Amino acid sequence: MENLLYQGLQLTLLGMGTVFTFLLVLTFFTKGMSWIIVNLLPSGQPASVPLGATGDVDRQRLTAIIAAAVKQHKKSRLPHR
Amino acid sequence: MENLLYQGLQLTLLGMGTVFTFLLVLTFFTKGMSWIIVNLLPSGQPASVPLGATGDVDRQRLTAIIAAAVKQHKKSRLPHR
Amino acid sequence: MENLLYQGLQLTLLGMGTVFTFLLVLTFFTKGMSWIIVNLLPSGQPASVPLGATGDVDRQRLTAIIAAAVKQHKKSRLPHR
Amino acid sequence: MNQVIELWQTTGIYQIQWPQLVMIVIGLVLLYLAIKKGFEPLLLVPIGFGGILANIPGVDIATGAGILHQFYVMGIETGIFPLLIFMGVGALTDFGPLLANPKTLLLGAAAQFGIFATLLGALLLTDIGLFDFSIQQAAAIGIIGGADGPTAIYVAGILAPEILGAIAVAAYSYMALVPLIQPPVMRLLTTKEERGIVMSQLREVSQLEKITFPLVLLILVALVVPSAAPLLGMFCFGNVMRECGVVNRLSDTAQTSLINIVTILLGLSVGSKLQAEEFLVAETLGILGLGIVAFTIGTGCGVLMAKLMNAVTREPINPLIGAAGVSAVPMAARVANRVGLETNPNNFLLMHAMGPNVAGVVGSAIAAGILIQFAGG
Amino acid sequence: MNQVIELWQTTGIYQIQWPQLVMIVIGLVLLYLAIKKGFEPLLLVPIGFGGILANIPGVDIATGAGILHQFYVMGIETGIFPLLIFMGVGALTDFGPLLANPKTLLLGAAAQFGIFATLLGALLLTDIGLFDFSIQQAAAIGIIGGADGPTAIYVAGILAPEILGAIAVAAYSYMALVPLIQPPVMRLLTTKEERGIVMSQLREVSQLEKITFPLVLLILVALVVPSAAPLLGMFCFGNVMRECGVVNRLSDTAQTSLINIVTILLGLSVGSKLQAEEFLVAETLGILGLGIVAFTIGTGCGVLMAKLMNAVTREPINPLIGAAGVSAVPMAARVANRVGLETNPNNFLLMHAMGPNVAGVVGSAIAAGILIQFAGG
Amino acid sequence: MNQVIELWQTTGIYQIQWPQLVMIVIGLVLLYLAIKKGFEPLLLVPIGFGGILANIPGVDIATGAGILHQFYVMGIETGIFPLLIFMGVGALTDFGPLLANPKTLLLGAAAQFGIFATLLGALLLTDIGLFDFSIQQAAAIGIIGGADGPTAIYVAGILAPEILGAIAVAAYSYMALVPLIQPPVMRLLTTKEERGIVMSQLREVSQLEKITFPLVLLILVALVVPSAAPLLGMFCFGNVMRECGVVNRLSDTAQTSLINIVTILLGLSVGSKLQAEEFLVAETLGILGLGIVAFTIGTGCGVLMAKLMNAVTREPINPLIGAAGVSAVPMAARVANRVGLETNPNNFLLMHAMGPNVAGVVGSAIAAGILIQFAGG
Ligand code: NA
Ligand code: NA
Ligand code: NA
Repeated sequence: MENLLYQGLQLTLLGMGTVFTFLLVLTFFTKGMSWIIVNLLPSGQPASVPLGATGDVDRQRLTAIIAAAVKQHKKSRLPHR
Repeated sequence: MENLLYQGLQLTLLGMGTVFTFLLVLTFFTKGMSWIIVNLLPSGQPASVPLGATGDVDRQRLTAIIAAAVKQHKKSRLPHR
Repeated sequence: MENLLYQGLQLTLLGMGTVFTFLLVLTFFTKGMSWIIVNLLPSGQPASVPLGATGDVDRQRLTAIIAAAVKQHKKSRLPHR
Repeated sequence: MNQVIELWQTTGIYQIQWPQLVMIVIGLVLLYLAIKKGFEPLLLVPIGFGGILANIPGVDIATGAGILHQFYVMGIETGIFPLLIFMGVGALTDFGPLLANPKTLLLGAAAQFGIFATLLGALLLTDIGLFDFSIQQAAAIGIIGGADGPTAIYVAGILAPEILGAIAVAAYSYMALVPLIQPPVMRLLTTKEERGIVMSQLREVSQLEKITFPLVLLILVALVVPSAAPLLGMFCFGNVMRECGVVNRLSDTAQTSLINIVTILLGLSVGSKLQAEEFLVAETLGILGLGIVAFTIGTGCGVLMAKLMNAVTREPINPLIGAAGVSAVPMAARVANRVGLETNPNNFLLMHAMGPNVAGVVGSAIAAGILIQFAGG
Repeated sequence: MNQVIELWQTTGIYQIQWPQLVMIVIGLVLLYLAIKKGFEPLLLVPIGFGGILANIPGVDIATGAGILHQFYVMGIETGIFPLLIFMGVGALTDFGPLLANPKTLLLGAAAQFGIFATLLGALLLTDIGLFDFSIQQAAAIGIIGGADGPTAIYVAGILAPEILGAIAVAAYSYMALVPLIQPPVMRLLTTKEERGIVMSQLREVSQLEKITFPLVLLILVALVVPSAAPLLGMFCFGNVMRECGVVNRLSDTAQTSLINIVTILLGLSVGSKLQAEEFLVAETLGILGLGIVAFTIGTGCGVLMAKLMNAVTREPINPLIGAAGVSAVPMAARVANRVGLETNPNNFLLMHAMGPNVAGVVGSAIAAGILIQFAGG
Repeated sequence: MNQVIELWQTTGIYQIQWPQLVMIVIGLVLLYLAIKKGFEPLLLVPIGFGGILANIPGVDIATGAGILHQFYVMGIETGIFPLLIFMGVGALTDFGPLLANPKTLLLGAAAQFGIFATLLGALLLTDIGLFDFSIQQAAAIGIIGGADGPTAIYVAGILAPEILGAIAVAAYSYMALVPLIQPPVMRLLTTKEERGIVMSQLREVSQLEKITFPLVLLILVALVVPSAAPLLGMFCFGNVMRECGVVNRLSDTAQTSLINIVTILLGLSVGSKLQAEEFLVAETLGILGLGIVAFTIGTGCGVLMAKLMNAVTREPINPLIGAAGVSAVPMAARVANRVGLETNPNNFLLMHAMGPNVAGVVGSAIAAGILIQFAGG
């Protein structure tokens, strides 16, 4: 039984060690990735006029409402028996 | 063969007996359940202003149309090949 | 190896022969089918007032938008965890 | 040259046999009925199409490693497809009208006599030597009278898979034919006065009752007829999802994409049982004949039960709604409504008929449990 | 007469045993908590209902060829259901807040100590002879502290399927109870000043970062903890589909019909493990007790880690968001936000808490990989 | 300490081998092409991602009990995934343009010569000792020229699963590259006058014709090439559901959630075949090389066939639409339209090109049937 507890402690050390190491490394890689994207790649900068995108979505919505309507109609049939 | 018909009659008696007993018992339990809910529990009474609920649905509809539109747009892509 | 190439040639002949024969026969059957439907069956003629159909779809759309909205609302719940 | 002969021998023209051609025509007829006549198209289009595929010679589709056979093995032999459909049907079912008038449950009980009368009929035909149905087959044929597709397929898949094709085709066809089969029986057994009976308006039912009812039903099934628990358990699960109001995204999926996907696969699987060697046998005619007997007797018993209840209880019941007890949801309820309107154009029976209609689903699932338990051995 | 006795012997009333009745009541209680109290209804409705079905006597539902057992075999034993859910969760996850403040990843690391403390607790209880948990069982119990349903089910399905039911019930129940469990711990470990810390607004994150991040995460997992790759691989796949913008119809399906279908089947499968003989054992009480310890310790460690980081780094972190590191997405982040508002009604921490919240998902998946690798033998 | 070494030995960094790293990079490149360049993203995102997962060392993902391997076994080995996709494609296909001008079916026939020329090429490369393709492998490579994903995967899964990964990657990549591959061939084989041919407007096609056509096609397949019946049967089934108008909820599901779910699973399954040991072999280069030959020859034959038909029949055909006969729906039709507009900005060929485009799907399914039948032994 002593053995089992000892195994558990080992597992805890390994586990927490790995979790911390992994997420620490991930933190650095994430920061590096963001730095590269934001500073070196032009496409990395967030859109300066997000309103444009919204407008685009609005147009899509209109198209989609019609499509959704047709689709929905197709569904409103007899129940499956 | 006589035996088979006899088996069938037994099955019919058992079956119809069970079906009737079950649904009769269910009738009583259902009545009891409804009586308890309607008379003893406050939440058991049907909403007195169902219009309110409808209004709520209406508001949901507006939100949903937009969502449905965006969703639908996502679908209207290339066919799968 | 000679054998393999020979097999390949046979396969090509069989394959292209079948593909052509099949699609040629299908062409004739399709023409026949269309001729029968258009000339012999009254229901075979395309709707003379396709606008009517569109109008019908429009009405469906209205019904469907509401349905889509309700449906969409149902979806916008908590994430699955 | 050899190769050309070999090619010729692989064609369907060379390999096809008359029975297969006949079955392909039957498949086309089913498609015609489904598409042009509106016969339960959601099932008969996949079944009919699957039936055609199952009779193409020289290729494994409904046999061996063929896709329809794989669907059959994974979904019908295991019972998964009909049970998932039943869950979806539960999610589509509103028990409100039943809860507003619980005694209509008894109409759903009476109409199940169609099941057992047909079972007896099948055994009688065996007794007189016309057919040779086993007790399992007779039970599976009887369940056609349950007028409920997934129940029939579930029971036939367990008791008599060899005649599942004929049973499913009979069940769905007669469900589609309910507007033709039922009215004569209904008119025969009722007077004009009875058909004109106006029923008192149904009370409104609270959400709490609707959530609690499937749980009460489930517990009763567990305590009384456990063998019906797979069917009614999935049904009640679907209904709880529908009514509880907190898992709408699950309920919605159970009612749409999930039931649609399973319907496609189930229909094709059933179609795989329309192979000529299994379907083009005398027994199929017997099954089709017995099936219509089942619907007729079920309808009659439902109507007579309503008349009996009128003799005993105070609040009047229009006996037409008894016919809806066979299930065939929602067709039979609509038929009751229509026949009622013939007599009194202001007497709308639809909601009243929905009670016995869904009660019929419960009733035939109970009967299915008994049959599986006692005829299954 | 014989037949009537036989019929009586097939009823549930005759066959049911006390433990099964107790489990049916527990199933009803779970449904009550899910429906009335809003306890993770998307999972607890199917689990509770499945638990009732699993305890109906005399019929195969959660055993043998029963449908729930089939679902279990096809989806949990294979790991397919939790992994598909994880894919859907990936498609539902926005890494934006995490990318805007990557150091919150460390909060998601600290909170995983709840997992290992609980593992140690389970082994200690075994050591003192109160229970008899194997190392696999202890690991599976610990993962409750990951506060992530699919991860817990995936790990328990591999390491200790015999206690999967209790683990899943504990995990989802405590996730639902996060608003009750966490705040006292959070208040105990922080001063009023700390709880009032205002964090600087998060920068906007570009789409390219959002597409690249799951790939970076995947590559790191592949290089460092391959045993976590099934879980995090499916998670990152879902997230790439979400963010890449060119497969929206797939991402949409992964987020709706697919995850809904799998949730129904997963819930029923988990319910099949609530059979009385497996669930009504002393170990279940131990598991439930240890589970709440796991949540408490995880919450505390997240908060303490935030305080430690405040001591070391410049930009201030409100320690409340450390509690969100346990995962329980999005409940724990909302709790952090609410407790923050108690102190400063203008201090909205929700978006700041979403970072550690999703980091907690990653952290517990890594821990799961380690446990499967080293406790799995 | 031992444990730390053991931990180190479980890392990917320790276990990974160069070929796996290369394959991970190839997976990333596929993702880049899919996301940034729009290369058939619906398939190449899952395939590329699956390819990365398949090359993570030290964990079962694409092998043993790994989830991708399970998907492969349940969906590709059985043929279920490509056939369900084909059903969905059938439900998405409008045969209207083909029915308005049935002789364009022959263009879809001619373009299939790409398949057989490539098959011969593969055998020639074997003959000269450069590669060692079996007749089954050569046939599977040839089917890349069918320019149809599910057909290629279905055939490769049956005839040569060991090269399925390369074949699928080639098929989808070249389908994405159609706008680059086809125009030079089209321009080379046509004069400016030919490219400017204006075609007469297509007549309107009735619904009855659209319902009847897939049934006529199915019956012909059953009678002539039964070995193509699984593919074309599912295709026609989807199309009947689409056109019949009475099962719209099934057709809708087949076109959306069902095809999306299967696409995700199919893509990951195909990705599981991108394991380094199977993919990083010289044969893959041969397959990629032969694939582009297949597309080129198919395009050329389609164009030449159109010119031949112009010489024989009265109503003029713009030879550019012959190139659409390779399939690659709808990309190849769009390419024909665009090249036509270069010559005459008012000559819209899109609808005219849709006829041969869908005919190409039928043609390559017929060719697939023949290959499975005669190269399968
Ligand atoms: Na019934
Ligand atoms: Na966690
Ligand atoms: Na093609």
